[in-house]
Amino acid sequence: MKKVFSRPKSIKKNPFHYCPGCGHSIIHRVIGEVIDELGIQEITIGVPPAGCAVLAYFYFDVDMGEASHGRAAAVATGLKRALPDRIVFTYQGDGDIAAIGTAETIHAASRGENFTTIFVNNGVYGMTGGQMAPTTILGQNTTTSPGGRKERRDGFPIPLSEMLAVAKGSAYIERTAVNSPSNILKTKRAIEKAFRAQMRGLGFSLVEILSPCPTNWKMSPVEACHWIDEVMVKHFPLGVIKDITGEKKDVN
Amino acid sequence: MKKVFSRPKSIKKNPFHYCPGCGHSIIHRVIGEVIDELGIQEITIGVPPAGCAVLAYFYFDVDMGEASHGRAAAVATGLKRALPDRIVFTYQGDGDIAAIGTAETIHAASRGENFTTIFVNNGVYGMTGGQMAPTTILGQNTTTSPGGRKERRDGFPIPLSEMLAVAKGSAYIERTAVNSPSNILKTKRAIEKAFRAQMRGLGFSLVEILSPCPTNWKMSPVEACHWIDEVMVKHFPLGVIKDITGEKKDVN
Amino acid sequence: MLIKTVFSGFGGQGIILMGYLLATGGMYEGKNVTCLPSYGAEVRGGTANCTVVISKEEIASPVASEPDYAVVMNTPAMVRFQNQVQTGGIIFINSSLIEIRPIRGDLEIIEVPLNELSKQLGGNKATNMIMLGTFIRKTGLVSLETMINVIKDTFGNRPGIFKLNKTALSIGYNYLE
Amino acid sequence: MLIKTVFSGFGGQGIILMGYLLATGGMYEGKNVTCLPSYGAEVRGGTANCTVVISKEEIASPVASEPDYAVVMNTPAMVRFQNQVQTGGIIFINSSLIEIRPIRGDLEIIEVPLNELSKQLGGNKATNMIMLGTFIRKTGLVSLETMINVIKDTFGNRPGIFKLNKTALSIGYNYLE
Amino acid sequence: MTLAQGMIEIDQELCKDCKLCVSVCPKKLIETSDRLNQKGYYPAFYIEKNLKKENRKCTGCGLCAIVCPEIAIEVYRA
Amino acid sequence: MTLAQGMIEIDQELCKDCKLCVSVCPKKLIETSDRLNQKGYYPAFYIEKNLKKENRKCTGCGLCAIVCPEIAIEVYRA
Amino acid sequence: MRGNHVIAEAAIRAGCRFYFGYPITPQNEIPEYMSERLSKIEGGVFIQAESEIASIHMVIGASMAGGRVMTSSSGPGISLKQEGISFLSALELPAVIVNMSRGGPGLGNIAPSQSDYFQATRGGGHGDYRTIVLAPNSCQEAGDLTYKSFDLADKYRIPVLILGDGMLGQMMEPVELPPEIPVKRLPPKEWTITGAKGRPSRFIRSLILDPFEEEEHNWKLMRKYEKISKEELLWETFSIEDAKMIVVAFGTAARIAKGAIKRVREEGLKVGLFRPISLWPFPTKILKEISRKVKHLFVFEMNMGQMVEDVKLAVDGGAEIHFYGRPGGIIPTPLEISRIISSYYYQKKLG
Amino acid sequence: MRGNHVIAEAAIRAGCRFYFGYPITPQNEIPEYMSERLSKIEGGVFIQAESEIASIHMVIGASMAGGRVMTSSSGPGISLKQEGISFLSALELPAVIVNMSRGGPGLGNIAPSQSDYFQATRGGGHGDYRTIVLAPNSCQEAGDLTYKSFDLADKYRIPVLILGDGMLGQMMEPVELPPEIPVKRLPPKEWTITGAKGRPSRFIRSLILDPFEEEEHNWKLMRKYEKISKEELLWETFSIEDAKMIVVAFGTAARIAKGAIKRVREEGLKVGLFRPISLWPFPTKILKEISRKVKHLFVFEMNMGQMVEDVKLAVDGGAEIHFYGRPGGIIPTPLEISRIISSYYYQKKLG
Ligand SMILES: Cc1ncc(C[n+]2csc(CCOP(=O)(O)OP(=O)(O)O)c2C)c(N)n1
Ligand SMILES: Cc1ncc(C[n+]2csc(CCOP(=O)(O)OP(=O)(O)O)c2C)c(N)n1
Ligand code: SF4
Ligand code: SF4
Ligand code: SF4
Ligand code: SF4
Ligand code: SF4
Ligand code: SF4
Ligand SMILES: [Mg+2]
Ligand SMILES: [Mg+2]
Repeated sequence: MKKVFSRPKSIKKNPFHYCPGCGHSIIHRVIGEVIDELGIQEITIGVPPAGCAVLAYFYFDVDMGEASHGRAAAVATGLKRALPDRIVFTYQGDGDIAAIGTAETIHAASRGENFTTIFVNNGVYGMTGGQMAPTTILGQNTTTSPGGRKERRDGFPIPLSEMLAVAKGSAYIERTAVNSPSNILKTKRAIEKAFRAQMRGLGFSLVEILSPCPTNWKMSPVEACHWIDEVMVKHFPLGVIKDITGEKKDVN
Repeated sequence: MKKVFSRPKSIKKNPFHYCPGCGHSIIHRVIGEVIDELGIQEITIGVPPAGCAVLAYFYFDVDMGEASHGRAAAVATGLKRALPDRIVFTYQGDGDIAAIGTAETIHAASRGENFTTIFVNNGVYGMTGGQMAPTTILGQNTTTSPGGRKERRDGFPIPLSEMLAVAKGSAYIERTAVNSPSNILKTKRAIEKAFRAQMRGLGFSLVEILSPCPTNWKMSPVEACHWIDEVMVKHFPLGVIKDITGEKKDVN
Repeated sequence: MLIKTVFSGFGGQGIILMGYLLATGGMYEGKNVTCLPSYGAEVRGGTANCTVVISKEEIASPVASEPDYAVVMNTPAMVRFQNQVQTGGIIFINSSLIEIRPIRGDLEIIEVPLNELSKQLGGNKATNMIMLGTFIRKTGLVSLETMINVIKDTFGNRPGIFKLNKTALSIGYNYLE
Repeated sequence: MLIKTVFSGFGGQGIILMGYLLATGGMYEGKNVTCLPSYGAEVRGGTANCTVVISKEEIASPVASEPDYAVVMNTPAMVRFQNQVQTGGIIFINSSLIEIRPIRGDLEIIEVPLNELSKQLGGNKATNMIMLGTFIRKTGLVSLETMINVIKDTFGNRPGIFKLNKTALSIGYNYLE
Repeated sequence: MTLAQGMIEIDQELCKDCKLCVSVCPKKLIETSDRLNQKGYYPAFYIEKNLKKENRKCTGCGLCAIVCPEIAIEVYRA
Repeated sequence: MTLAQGMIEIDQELCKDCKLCVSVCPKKLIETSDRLNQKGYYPAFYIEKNLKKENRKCTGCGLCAIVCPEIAIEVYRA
Repeated sequence: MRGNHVIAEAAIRAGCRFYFGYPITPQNEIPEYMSERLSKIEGGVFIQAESEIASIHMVIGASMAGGRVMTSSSGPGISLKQEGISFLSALELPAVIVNMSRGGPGLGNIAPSQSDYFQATRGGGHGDYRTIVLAPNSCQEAGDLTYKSFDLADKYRIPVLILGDGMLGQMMEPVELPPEIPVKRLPPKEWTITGAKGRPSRFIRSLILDPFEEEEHNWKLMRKYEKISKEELLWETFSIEDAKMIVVAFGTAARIAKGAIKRVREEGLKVGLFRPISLWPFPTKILKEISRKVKHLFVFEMNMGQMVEDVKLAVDGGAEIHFYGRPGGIIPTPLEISRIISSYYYQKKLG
Repeated sequence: MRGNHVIAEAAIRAGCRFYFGYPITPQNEIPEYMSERLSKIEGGVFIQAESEIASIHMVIGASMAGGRVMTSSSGPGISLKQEGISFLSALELPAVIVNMSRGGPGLGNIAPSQSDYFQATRGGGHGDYRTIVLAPNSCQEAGDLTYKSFDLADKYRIPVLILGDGMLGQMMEPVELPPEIPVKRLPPKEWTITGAKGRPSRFIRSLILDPFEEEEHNWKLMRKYEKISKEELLWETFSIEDAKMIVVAFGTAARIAKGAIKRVREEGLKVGLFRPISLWPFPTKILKEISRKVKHLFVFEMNMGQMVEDVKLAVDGGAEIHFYGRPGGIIPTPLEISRIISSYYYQKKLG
């Protein structure tokens, strides 16, 4: 029999430090698969965040440069402008990208910086222990939204991807999830599209991925996957949010 | 004969320091008129920016607290949360609100903070001498976009108000201009609506005002007013961008 | 008298709670106590530690580089702490889970088969309380009475949990008879 | 020899340029020079100043609290600098615009009716150059020849402007005959 | 129907010669003075008085005041 | 038509007992072991071998591997 | 209670009704506790801001309005607040800022460290300013100093920093908390902006374009700082009467040092402890006096040597100063420190 | 050329191809010049970032990629960069950062000031780190030091700060600029991240969770700092041979002091100047030696007293130190300073 599924070349052998059932490692793998398939391992540079994925450089077998919390888009801008023929991606949690990193992300998109952002939306601050995130949905319990997130006290969750779609420099934006095999495959295709947009020089591309955090949601991994389907997607509907890659000519 | 037009009560007698034909002082006056008409001079608190209007407290005869560059929305959040029955407004330039203050503004809107923002869009950094602003339009010459703003080098201008409309906590957003008597009157009505939304407790309200900067545009004041009509409004169309004040009940 | 105890195991095993309850017990008995849980990124890997110092005098450092007692609830904890315990110290081992044993001859080893003992409670419950029971019996750091008071004050408003924990504590306490 | 000059007037009057040209002239003549324009928020109010120091030796401070010469192009400038000039210093006054005069008796006052003089140029043009011409004639800080060279190097690629400025310079220079 | 009657007053010292009032007055009743003010500007001035006969009378419409950045204009209406 | 034939291998030491593979295998071929691994988890294990007769054969569909967060599963197909 | 919880509860008892913060380990228990408590108090406001920058400017807003207000963070987050702290100082606004510092620079780690001493005591932001800096070394003191810091902040219209470290924040110790102050009974503030009802309007600003005015403002601040330097010094000494060598250490390091001193005292070494509690103002004068008697000072910090500069400045060449530092989040044991102390002690032939 | 233009041009000649900044007075001429120049150079990148924070992190990115990179700002903007500077230090990335400082704290004003000395020399960010700090006092030196700073940054993998002030940036003086270095001829860097082609992948990070590893990293940095402290000291002296009193001043203040010294020398007072050019490393040793001969040091700063601490630390009680400061953006005249000097001089009966 032939091996039809195994560890991607771009993912190192180190065991993941994530909690059982965490979406981060699924997303890592899927990115690794895309890098392998596009044959870009040697020219790819990743920018890991502060967040549960802060150690991502232990897993991705590509060059990586750490960003401080929220500044991945700025670091990636510096990298990509200096090395325009490399493939640069940032990897960011919802707190990282949609709270402290709001300005950097929106402006990178607005400038049409030609890199790809993987935005892992797990609706909480995972690494720091489950505080409210900008994407925590109304009613959701976290350690800093006692009694559930309340509109007037805590504000609304922020639809960052929809805002980024308004920016003129963004080329491709899709929201996916990694809570089921089919959604995982869609995520992979979305990431591939985003990388391809970058390879064609079309500007800013982003994939927002709804990702389970069983630990902070206080659910089993299987429950967490269901909760994404049943609750989370109502607030963050899946699908392509912006795609102008068809209209645009390659830039070289 | 009866005096039908004179200095509003809420505007002090100090002569303005602005350049001839600058939109800032027109906007000051209009805000003063609205404050007078709503009878809220004694309960209004303004938050002036860094920018040409940094000395706004010399002109407005209401309590005012300085914000550092870009942070007016955060300062206003602190003020308004501490004094929920006062009327709080921020006064911000395009650089202030749409560059360094992007995150603070978007999150204040997203939280539905109940204050009003006056966003003076003159397409340049006035105070610092005419550098490119986030709202500088493509092709426009500034001291840091030599040869005119270029999409790939300098990025696109940012449609901040449209992004803020995506935020769930914003109640009223309108774009106006102060380049003609009728536009000035519309601006006044928009500001009044925004203040009224705040008085009803409906959440974040903002008026973006296209405002001439003859000095840095290197035009005469009259030319600058025409340029707004002929060029600028094509990139920043005037009108109500979001208005849910009709649907919402007062909050008290 | 200054006694340092380290509790260590998986995140889900109620490690921090054991430390907290022991420290509170020491306090109830009028001693100086400090309790230092591990925190932050360390938790992500699934490990949790908690160090408790109980003393008649002011406590210099809540950290225990050479603990008197170690309570190890899983194998990684065992690996990590077996070499740190002071000569003459005691290691409490969750023997249902941990197969290896320390090779040092200068330590006392108390094996507690938590999974088996917890069968009386309907299986795999309150194993931390069982261990705590054994621990206070062996060390005498805090009296059983005090510990029951602590548990009462902590879980008083949830009678079911209080009862379960109290029973578990006794099971552990009596295990060493 | 260390000579400090302050130029002051409205933003649009070419104040900074006057300073820049004088400093460059000093440099051409092998002296140490510094030139410090006013900047930033100060500009907003419409005032511009520029301080030039020319010296045979190293220059300690490019600031002139007590200038030897002041060139004042409008009334506010007059008000501001009339009391700062050193005893025995010279104030050059744009007499077309400024009605008041310094009350101090220890200063020399040179009135230059710039608007009238500029009529020869077709009105209200290059008044700063006229003033600069008068200034170098009176002070001898820099020779006419040098200044013409400076103007040539600065405006050489725009012959019309060069010519205008050169003419203006001579008008001013000859005004003091 | 008679048009409303009005007049304006311009504070010569506040004016900065931006000419916006000049450009909006439907009756062309404002011009630029040739005497500098203290700030160094040639201020706008109201010329109605001389023009009564040409029927270029101020209506007190206020447009000039509305655009004036310096709040230098006060408007009166009958 | 015969279905594709497959098999999987689970690395017991990488597994963290999240049970996602268990929940997605259409053939119910994965269960949780009752022996702890070194990390302290009860790892998933592949039970096909015993179930050939029940026609619960692995198709090599890979769903289990796709959802596995630890890349603990390798899939083989004929 | 954990140190972080103690600080949060003490703040509330001191009348703090406004908290703005952003998560960062090892101080998350402060915002978590505040969110719970403030949501139950009439007029209490807790906002988890979008960033540290936003939170410090929300602090500015609420302080302008007259509230007792707090924020907390650690290392990188405190760096981001530096501009805001400079503004708080310039605007003369009271506020309490907690830094549960961690290993640095950069992302570093979350272990306890004292490497933010310079940043705290020299004003990491721009311009000439100082903030009061208090460094507790136990949960009890964390509570007491937090409580006190709100009064100090209001009294001098100055930001007060509580400089702790990860260990202090996480540690649980028994604590007796001060009584709750009814917010209504706090002294009124005459300078707040609350709307100009019944008085002329006023403004709060830090832009002072004229250098002479700005200089005057700077000297005014300076006079305030000098007053504080005289009146608000806090320190602790421990067995210094007969000491031939004195250990100078603050916060957690001082605790460890005390343990070490007890050990070496048992061996007969005459060693004492000087613990600055107010790091700014630094207890310069008293330390100078001490150094005139005891000629050997041993400075121990959990960093590469920062407070040692203040010790040198205080002593002004009048005593020999030894330094021992462990940066990076290492927590040395009392045993280790006692060994270093004795080795110096014997080397210098003090016993 | 204006000081700001000189700095910008010197940077380009030193091979700087990446500039990221944000406008703030009084340094706007740097980004303006860079935008013009870099847009005409193949591979040149100028971005006016959305904020100072974004710009310092763009610097980090381009530095990781191996480029020579610069940013510039003033006061409040430099405060905002503190987190990034701490990261640059931890990540050991070369970069050049210009601070044309202004009056503070808060918004302050745009007049020249030296009140960011502490922030610059003590690392205003979190954690134990230092950056090289160079303080030019003329346009010529601004150019020379900027040029040099790129080499220093690369040599030590460290951020280098150019600390100027508004006056230096605005002032025009004749300047001779160094020759342009062809970027291709710069030495290659072995640690950059450029894609793993032909080598194992690598990463650059500052998170070091294990305190022992982090401590090792800290000591590694410390060894580097010690090396720099020995090898990269810069200072200037002026008529100190026969001096009975020495003025210590840096940057613009030193220029003014020199003028003052020339005046008092004319009156026969024996006064000299010591001007630290590298503020960190501070020329401690040489100043100490000088202070063993000259017993009166007069420190003059355009702030409320910051460098004076380094002078005291250097002198270690070995000489009398007087301080005179003018904060807030005031530029004292040589005359004023000469009067203060003589009054001290006579008071101390030196002549
Ligand atoms: C300046 C700064 N502020 C705060 C932190 C602490 N911090 C680290 S990760 C993180 C957020 C984690 O949440 P998210 O980005 O959603 O990632 P997740 O862990 O959920 O994947 C925070 C607040 C930091 N490292 N730096
Ligand atoms: C932190 C910080 N960065 C930069 C500045 C300098 N600065 C003052 S105002 C301003 C922008 C002015 O532009 P805008 O907001 O559009 O206002 P305008 O002057 O055009 O009305 C800048 C960059 C500052 N004061 N603080
Ligand atoms: S806390 Fe949540 S996001 Fe972080 S590793 Fe655990 S499951 Fe994943
Ligand atoms: S620079 Fe522009 S915005 Fe600023 S005062 Fe002048 S005209 Fe107004
Ligand atoms: S009020 Fe109307 S008519 Fe009268 S001067 Fe003004 S614009 Fe002209
Ligand atoms: S609009 Fe006002 S400022 Fe402008 S010219 Fe008319 S009166 Fe003067
Ligand atoms: S490959 Fe498919 S059938 Fe086989 S074990 Fe996995 S999920 Fe089940
Ligand atoms: S999905 Fe992977 S980690 Fe989860 S239980 Fe199955 S094999 Fe184990
Ligand atoms: Mg998250
Ligand atoms: Mg603007």
